[in-house]
Amino acid sequence: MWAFIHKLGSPKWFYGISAKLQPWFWAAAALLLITGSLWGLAFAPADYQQGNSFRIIYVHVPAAFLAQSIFISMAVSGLVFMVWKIKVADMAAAVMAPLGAAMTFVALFSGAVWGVPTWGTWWMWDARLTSMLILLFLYLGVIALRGAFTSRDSASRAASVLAMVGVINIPIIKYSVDWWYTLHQPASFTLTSRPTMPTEMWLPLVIMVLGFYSFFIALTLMRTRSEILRREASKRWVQELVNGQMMKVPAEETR
Amino acid sequence: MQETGLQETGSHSSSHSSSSSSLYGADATADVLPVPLLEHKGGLMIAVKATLVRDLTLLLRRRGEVLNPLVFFALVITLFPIAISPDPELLATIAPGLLWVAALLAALLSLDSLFRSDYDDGSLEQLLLAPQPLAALSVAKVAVHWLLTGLPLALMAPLLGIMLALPVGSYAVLALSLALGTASLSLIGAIGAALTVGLARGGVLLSLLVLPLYIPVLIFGAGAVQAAILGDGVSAHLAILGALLAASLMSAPWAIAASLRISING
Amino acid sequence: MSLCLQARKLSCERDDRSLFKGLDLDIRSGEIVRIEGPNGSGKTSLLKILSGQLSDYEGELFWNGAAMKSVREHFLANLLYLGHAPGIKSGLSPLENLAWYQALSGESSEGKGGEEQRLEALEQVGLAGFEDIPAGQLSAGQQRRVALARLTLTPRALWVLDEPFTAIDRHGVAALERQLIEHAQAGGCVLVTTHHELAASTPIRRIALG
Amino acid sequence: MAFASFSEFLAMGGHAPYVWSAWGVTALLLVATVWHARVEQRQLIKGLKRRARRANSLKGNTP
Repeated sequence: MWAFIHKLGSPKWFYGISAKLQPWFWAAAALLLITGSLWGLAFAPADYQQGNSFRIIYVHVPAAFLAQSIFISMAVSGLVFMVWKIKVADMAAAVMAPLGAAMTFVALFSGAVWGVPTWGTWWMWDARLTSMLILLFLYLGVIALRGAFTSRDSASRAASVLAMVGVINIPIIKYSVDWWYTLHQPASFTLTSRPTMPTEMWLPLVIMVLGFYSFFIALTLMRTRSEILRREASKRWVQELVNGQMMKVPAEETR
Repeated sequence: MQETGLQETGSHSSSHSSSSSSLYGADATADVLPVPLLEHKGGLMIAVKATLVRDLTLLLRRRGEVLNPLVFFALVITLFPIAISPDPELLATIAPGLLWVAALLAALLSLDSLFRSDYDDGSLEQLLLAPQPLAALSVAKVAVHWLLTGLPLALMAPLLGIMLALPVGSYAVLALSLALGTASLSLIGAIGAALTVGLARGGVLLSLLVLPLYIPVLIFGAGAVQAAILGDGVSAHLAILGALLAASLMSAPWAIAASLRISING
Repeated sequence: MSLCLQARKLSCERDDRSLFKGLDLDIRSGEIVRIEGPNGSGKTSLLKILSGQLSDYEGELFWNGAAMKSVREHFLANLLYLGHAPGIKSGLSPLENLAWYQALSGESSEGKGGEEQRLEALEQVGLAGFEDIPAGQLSAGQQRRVALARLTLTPRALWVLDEPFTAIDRHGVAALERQLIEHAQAGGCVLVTTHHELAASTPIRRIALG
Repeated sequence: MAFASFSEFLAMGGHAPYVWSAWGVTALLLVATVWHARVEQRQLIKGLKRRARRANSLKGNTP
């Protein structure tokens, strides 16, 4: 167990294994996203109430899911980094944060755009949108805190603690925002909650969600590899790797 | 094994004394030290009390700093009727929210200095090296912050409520919800203050980190006052505020301690 | 052997810059150990690691033969650390400052006994007559002396002193040097960094960094 | 197929601006993150190679 954890923690080992895993996730992401998009945009039936604007659900919901999942993965990585001092976990957490913020932005933007045909306004203090907005601020806080330290070791620890504090608070925030919303807007109609969704509507949604997750994993692997190279540039194995590559034709680094 | 920084290491003394006395007991008879090795005596309450007294004394000697958040609170509340409308009916509807938001910002204002001077003059290092759980000592510091910021704000709020034409009958709830809520705010905010204490310009960053985490307290605090105005039961709101306080009391001290350790290493 | 602090294979890396590597240290009763090295060689970091503030290290620390983590509280109860900053609150008087330090280790600072001890400690560092003046009005050297009063006020076996001679006049330096030697002779031990040249007669062990 | 013709597909039953802008921004952001990650990786490797070449020429054994 211990040996495994520490092996997992070795940047060199991670660099090797991620190279093997990465293509599969990119392929899965491309396949799922293309299938899901075609299906959701062209083949899924229009909603009887919202018409074709309903198709925004296929980007809004996956982005919202992913935004929350990334924050949780960031906190878990932070915990792993703090408890076992596994640096790769912190590198992954560092590269996840901007993608998470981007996903939160996508969820917010698509929600706002969706609001125009549905509510007739760009912004409604809808429970989901409000929670997303708060999540965006949490992301910005983590990114800003990491950037504010001059010592990278301290930055990593501080960002880890903040991510963990944030993740404990997310359910509390979500619950209180939901509660606040129902208190102020009783019986109003939310974007995505509907009693029954026919299979040909939710199946593409599932495919899109899976596609977004694959994309997230693939991108995180790729950027973590870059981050490993950046932080371990002075380590022997990186220099050997670079030297080995220069011997060959200046072939491009595989992704 | 190294410390992880997240865990508060020093568990309490009594568990140690038995194991360590067997370690050193034999030596003590062999050569008696003029400088004896001390067993950790505990005395956590003494240390906590001394820290409370110290911080209270320090702040009370600089009364201006204690008054600033209160003046800020009153000023912000004065701005709203000027900016919106002096119409009492309109003000009454938005008063709970205004009072809560202004009090929250006022409490945030003094948060940056919570650990700052200790960090600058080196007493924070000494606090970390005290043979006492850091979490408990930091709670003492947070308690002083609440006593001199949150509590006065809560006591002052009814006065400003009158100025905003807050309906009668909600004043007690306003003060109570603020007193309960600002305690949670101080605890949560202290995490942010501990994380940013090592940074030269941590003030703005601190509000960015802390304000999103304040939202649940704000919702239930302002909700309590609103419920009191509408004549609904307020016990649910106050119970939730109490639950939030209990939750932050249990978890925030550890986060504060871990953050302080990180900042001191910066 | 009544007191020993050991480090095994101690390495410290800060932001990928290796400060020291594979350091083995044994600090025992009756020793004055001086950590030497140029600026930025990690003296302060080493002191912070050895005093249990910095967890950013690889290797192991032992306190009297037991792993540091398991006896941390006992270790801290016997440690007196003075850092770059004196740790003196400018808003409090020297007496009040010292009272907090006394209480921090769990000793009751109240009552006549505590007060007398504090007065005595202040007198020893030459601050008689300054007991009740806010520390902010004292000079940098006098504030240092308030911090140094802790050496007599709260007796601890292990002293970790980071540049203790800063801002102190010649007379004070000699007194402090004498105090360090007496402490070592009494079976305590002192770990110190300083740019100040200690008197040649001082029995010290040097550890060079960098 | 939910649409009779391609132009109907583009029109999205009158909701074209909303559907296409939401999807467009999402696609744009996904593509941009991938592009950014690639650029980052390439520049990093270029920098590492430059560094290695400098180190090698210092040692006097240019590959």
